[in-house]
Amino acid sequence: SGKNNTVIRIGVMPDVDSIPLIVALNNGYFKDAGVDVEIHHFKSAQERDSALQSGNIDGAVSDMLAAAFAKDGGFDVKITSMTNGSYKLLVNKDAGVNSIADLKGKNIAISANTIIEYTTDKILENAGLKSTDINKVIIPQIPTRLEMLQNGKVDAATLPDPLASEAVKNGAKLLGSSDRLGINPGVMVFTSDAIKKNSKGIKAVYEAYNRAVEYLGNQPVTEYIDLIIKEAGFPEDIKGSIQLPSYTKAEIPSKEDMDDVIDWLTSKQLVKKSYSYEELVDDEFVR
Amino acid sequence: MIEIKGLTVRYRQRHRCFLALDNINLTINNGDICAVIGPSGCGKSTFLYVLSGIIKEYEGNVLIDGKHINASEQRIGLILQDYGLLPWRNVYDNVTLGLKMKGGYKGDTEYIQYIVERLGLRDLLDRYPGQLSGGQRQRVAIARSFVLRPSILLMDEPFSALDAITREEMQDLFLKIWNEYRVSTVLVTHSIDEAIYLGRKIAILSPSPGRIIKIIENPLFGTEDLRIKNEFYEMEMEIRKIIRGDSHNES
Amino acid sequence: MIEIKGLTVRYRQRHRCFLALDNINLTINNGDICAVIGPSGCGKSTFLYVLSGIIKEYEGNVLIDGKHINASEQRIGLILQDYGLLPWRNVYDNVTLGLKMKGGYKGDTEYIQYIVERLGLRDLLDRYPGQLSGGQRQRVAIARSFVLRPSILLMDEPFSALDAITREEMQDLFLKIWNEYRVSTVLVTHSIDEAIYLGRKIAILSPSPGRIIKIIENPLFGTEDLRIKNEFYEMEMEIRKIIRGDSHNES
Amino acid sequence: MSLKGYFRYIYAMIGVVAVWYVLSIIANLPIIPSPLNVFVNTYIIFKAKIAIHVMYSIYRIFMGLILSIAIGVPLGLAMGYIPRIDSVMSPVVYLLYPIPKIAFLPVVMLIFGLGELSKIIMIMLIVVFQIIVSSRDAVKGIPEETYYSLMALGAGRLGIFKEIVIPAAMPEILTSIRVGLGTAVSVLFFTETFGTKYGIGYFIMDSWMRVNYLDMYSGIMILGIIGLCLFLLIDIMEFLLCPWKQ
Amino acid sequence: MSLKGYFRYIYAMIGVVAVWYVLSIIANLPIIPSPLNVFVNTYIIFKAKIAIHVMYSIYRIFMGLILSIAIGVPLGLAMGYIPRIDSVMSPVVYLLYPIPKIAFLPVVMLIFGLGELSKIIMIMLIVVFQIIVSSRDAVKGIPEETYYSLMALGAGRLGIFKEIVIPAAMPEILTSIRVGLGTAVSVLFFTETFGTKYGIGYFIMDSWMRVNYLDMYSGIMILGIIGLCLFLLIDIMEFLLCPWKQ
Ligand SMILES: Nc1ncnc2c1ncn2[C@@H]1O[C@H](COP(=O)(O)OP(=O)(O)OP(=O)(O)O)[C@@H](O)[C@H]1O
Ligand SMILES: Nc1ncnc2c1ncn2[C@@H]1O[C@H](COP(=O)(O)OP(=O)(O)OP(=O)(O)O)[C@@H](O)[C@H]1O
Ligand SMILES: [Mg+2]
Ligand SMILES: [Mg+2]
Repeated sequence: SGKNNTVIRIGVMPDVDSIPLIVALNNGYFKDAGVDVEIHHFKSAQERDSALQSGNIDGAVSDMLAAAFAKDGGFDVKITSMTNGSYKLLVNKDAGVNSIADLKGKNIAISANTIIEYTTDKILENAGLKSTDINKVIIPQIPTRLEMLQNGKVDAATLPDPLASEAVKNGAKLLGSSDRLGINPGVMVFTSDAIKKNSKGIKAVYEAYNRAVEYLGNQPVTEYIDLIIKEAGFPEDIKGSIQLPSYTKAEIPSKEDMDDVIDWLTSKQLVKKSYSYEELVDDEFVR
Repeated sequence: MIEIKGLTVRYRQRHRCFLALDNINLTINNGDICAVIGPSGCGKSTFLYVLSGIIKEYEGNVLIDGKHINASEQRIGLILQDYGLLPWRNVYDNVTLGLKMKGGYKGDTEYIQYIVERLGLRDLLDRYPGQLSGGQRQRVAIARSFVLRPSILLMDEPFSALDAITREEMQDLFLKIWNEYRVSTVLVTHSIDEAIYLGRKIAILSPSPGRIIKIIENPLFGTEDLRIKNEFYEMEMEIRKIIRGDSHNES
Repeated sequence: MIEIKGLTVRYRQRHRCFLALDNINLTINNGDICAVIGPSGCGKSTFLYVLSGIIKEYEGNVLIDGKHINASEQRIGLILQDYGLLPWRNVYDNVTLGLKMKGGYKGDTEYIQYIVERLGLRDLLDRYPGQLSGGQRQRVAIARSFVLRPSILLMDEPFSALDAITREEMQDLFLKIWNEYRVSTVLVTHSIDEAIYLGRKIAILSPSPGRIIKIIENPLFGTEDLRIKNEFYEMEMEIRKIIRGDSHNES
Repeated sequence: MSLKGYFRYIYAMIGVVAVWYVLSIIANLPIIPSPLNVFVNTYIIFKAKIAIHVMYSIYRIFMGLILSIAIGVPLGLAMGYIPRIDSVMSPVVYLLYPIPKIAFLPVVMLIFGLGELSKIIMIMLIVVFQIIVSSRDAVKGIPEETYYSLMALGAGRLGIFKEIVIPAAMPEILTSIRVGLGTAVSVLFFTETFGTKYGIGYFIMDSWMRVNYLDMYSGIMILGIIGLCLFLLIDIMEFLLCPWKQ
Repeated sequence: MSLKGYFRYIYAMIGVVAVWYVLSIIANLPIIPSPLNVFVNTYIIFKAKIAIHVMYSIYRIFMGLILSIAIGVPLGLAMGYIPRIDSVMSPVVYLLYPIPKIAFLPVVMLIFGLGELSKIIMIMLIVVFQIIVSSRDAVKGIPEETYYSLMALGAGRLGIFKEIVIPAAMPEILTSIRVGLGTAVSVLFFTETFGTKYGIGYFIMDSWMRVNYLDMYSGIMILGIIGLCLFLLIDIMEFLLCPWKQ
């Protein structure tokens, strides 16, 4: 792979999807691949997207919905690969809920019009419930959602990892998750600008990414958990309990997954038009 | 009766204290009028601040009818040198402020009417102090204290902003009211005429720090057409001499 | 020369206008002193506000040396009725404020020293106005206007807060300065004595709205020991009559 | 206000829009849409999508502000007037004011639930300190002499409060309400994002998340207009409450 | 301040901690940790984990505040003093003040990038309006008569500004700085969360995301103390800037 002098700036959030990138940076894989990568940490999706839209980062660990929204909002971004993450529907242990069917009429904390709501709907749908069967309570901030769940202010909540693991560790019950369903809406996006200017560099990023995935598969968790806690901003006490997803080498998202997300968005009238797979996905990097 | 014994007042400044009044001894009988004169800055206003309970830190004893000053128990009518009107109250409310504070003014409307009339404030009742001339403000302050029917009346140069003729009318109004109610009065003035006309007693203070140089029992009190009398002229000369310090050994 | 022709001033109130001065005509020659007397609220202060450029909305013409009032070109010394000191400046800075505004006071230090001394402010120079007595504040205001060596001096009851003796000293100081610089002066006063002693011309205003009842050329101006003279007494009686309106047909 | 005054208002608005327009042209990015598009969009969606949010927000602003005033003004005035209260409460205020209230969102939600009350409490927690500090300083600025006539009348604390402290501090209390109002409106975006789907703060945040900048700017514009109207309301209140100032 | 005054400060602190302690006992939840644990935790982590954040935050607060003062005070004073400026600028301020500045994060990032400048600009955007409004109202509150002596001296606008407007408005300018300071500190948690790993706002947010409530409360406490110190600094400034008030 050739030398690249332009930096590639990638925005990440404190979630499990970003771990391969953090490992790659820490282990020097990017350098080995001949690309200069900066990882910018954000605490909320809004900040990450603002940075992306204002051109302060070239790409981000994101999700299909955010990508579709960006496209819909007039920003030329492309999904370049899937990432491995997990969104979990959890119930408070005292809520008297043992199966998804029991959730009927209960309060579920989510964030509206996000991957969280999408996943929740999918999990419910899969168990034969409609999204109107339950009472959605909007709590955008993840730690606050966790707290409301743990203190019984809501019966259930959908959380991403690592806070989902934290909740489980503190006694919440796992009812369903995106990986159990086999859906995977987490993706990596790059702006078309960045793709145009530096496609070589992005290729190199994936080279390093795949090396990191390999490393994550080979090494015991104990080897890198401290790094993750420090760099990704994970809770200290998930050390023994966290179930990291089995990371896969970068690949493009499946068409069904993508179409399903777009269907969901259009049915809720959240996007102005229905986007095709090709409009959203650029498969040149991880073919 | 107002008894003042060894009254000493200091103002605190940044680094030091400033002695404003030094060992004042004075007794004012019930129904008496004591005029206080003295050079600018000698502590006359300070003296009234003490008597009206505004300044609470002082040395010495000040007793009103044998009791310590307590503005909420006594009915003190105070005319401040800068009038002390409330800018956010119109003339009528400023005039009746004292009555209101002392609990209602039912039955007093006629008297209020009368005082307002005599002080020429009738057309100004709904103005705010900011819309009045200096003399008009002073008259509002006078009205406020008169209307209160105070048991003690403290007046700090109450007629200083009034023209000669209005001033004489006000002096006579004051005498009329005093004759009716015999209110114990302390009148700070810088006019020797006024002190002689209105003071039954005249206390003369020294330049700062204020000490009492002399207390004169004034035989000319209330005399009409004072200024054409010879005694008046002699008295004035005497007071001037005392103030100038020519007569130190006399005091 | 100050020429005032048909000056009419109104104050805007909430719903109506208040007529404060009505058709004032007056000429004050260079180096002249015009004393203005009139009942409380007749518009004397308003008159000075116009002359000093504070009130800019009026009817009629006011010319100073043939030009319209422009406070930044003329050197106007103004003593306000409520002194107009800046609370955030100490006495020295208040005294020299005018000089500073008019561009520096180099070379004037001796004169400043002299005025400060004569007004008895020497020990107070680093105090703030809030720490002064009423009379002391007034003296600061006097000092400010004197120190400026104004070409026009406007004084609104400048000695009202001073005791009789200080007041006389100040009057004499004013005369001394006037004799030296012959500054055109308008002196608003409520003391007829003062008007006779200090006014070369005496303008008498009617009660509100202020109109000029009479302008007297005063032969007694500057006479020493005025008060023991018979002419003084006669003059005072005459002025009183005019003010009371007894002599309406005369005017 | 004269006719000329109203014209100035309009000029000012035109100025803001012009700056915005120029910015949008220079940037040529969806994050700064052209004001014209935003106006059209607002016109189209107002009735269907924005009006309901406005109602909710105004209610919350009002309640939050009234609660803040009800707590902040008396406490601030008391602190300004009674040194002993000040010296106990000032450090408390100084310590609590700078604390980011959003960090206490979970605690507030635990105590007050997920409904309206906790939103109003959040507004109050943010605004009340500004009002306390301003009211306190207003009273401290009253010159000593102002109290003299009432002291001589032996007025009690209550009388002095009513006759002097409140009217003397009134203009600055109104200032503090203005400041509080601006703040209350501008924090809607995080007091209205939980437990509700209504409120202009929610609308803005949601539009932002959906990268619908046209909607977002429409919401922002509406929020600005809400604020402007409430500010004018306070200006009128000032006119009525301080008649001696005219 | 007397010794007694200092004691009151300490009593006040003890009071706050006591309330906190009682709350923590009642709640018995990690989200309200006991103050004692927080103190111990702060002591342990301060040097290693917090000190560096404090430096960054203080720098940003200072810069943001100074920028806000540099823009807000002159503009506010000019608006208060010159009615023509007021009638043009007031509606602009009224319109822009209530807008949630976080919604402009993309624009700010676009213009100023992810670095220090955009954080400082964010603080400024939030604080400057409070300062403008307070300064303007301060000047409007100056009684007409105050200007008379300088008008008679024919002082120009600059002279009147220097001799009257600024000193007369100084106490309220200081109030507005106090209010601005409190706000500047309390918004750190969202001005410091992008493009940086330093700052006490970042530290609090980070700890929160990590569900490390002990660290979070340590950060909040430190933030409160930073605020308290800065407030005391302003109190001292007031003492020096307004000598005529004592
Ligand atoms: N702002 C105002 N609004 C309305 N009327 C006013 C205002 N200021 C003054 N006046 C009125 O104008 C008249 C003239 O006021 P001015 O202060 O000039 O009187 P003056 O002759 O100086 O009185 P004094 O001897 O009492 O100082 C008064 O009757 C007063 O009530
Ligand atoms: N706050 C203060 N701090 C320091 N000194 C003060 C303060 N207030 C007044 N003084 C001083 O105390 C002395 C007495 O003041 P006071 O006002 O009682 O004088 P006064 O006799 O009323 O004078 P005047 O006739 O000029 O009104 C004055 O010399 C004055 O300078
Ligand atoms: Mg006095
Ligand atoms: Mg006057």
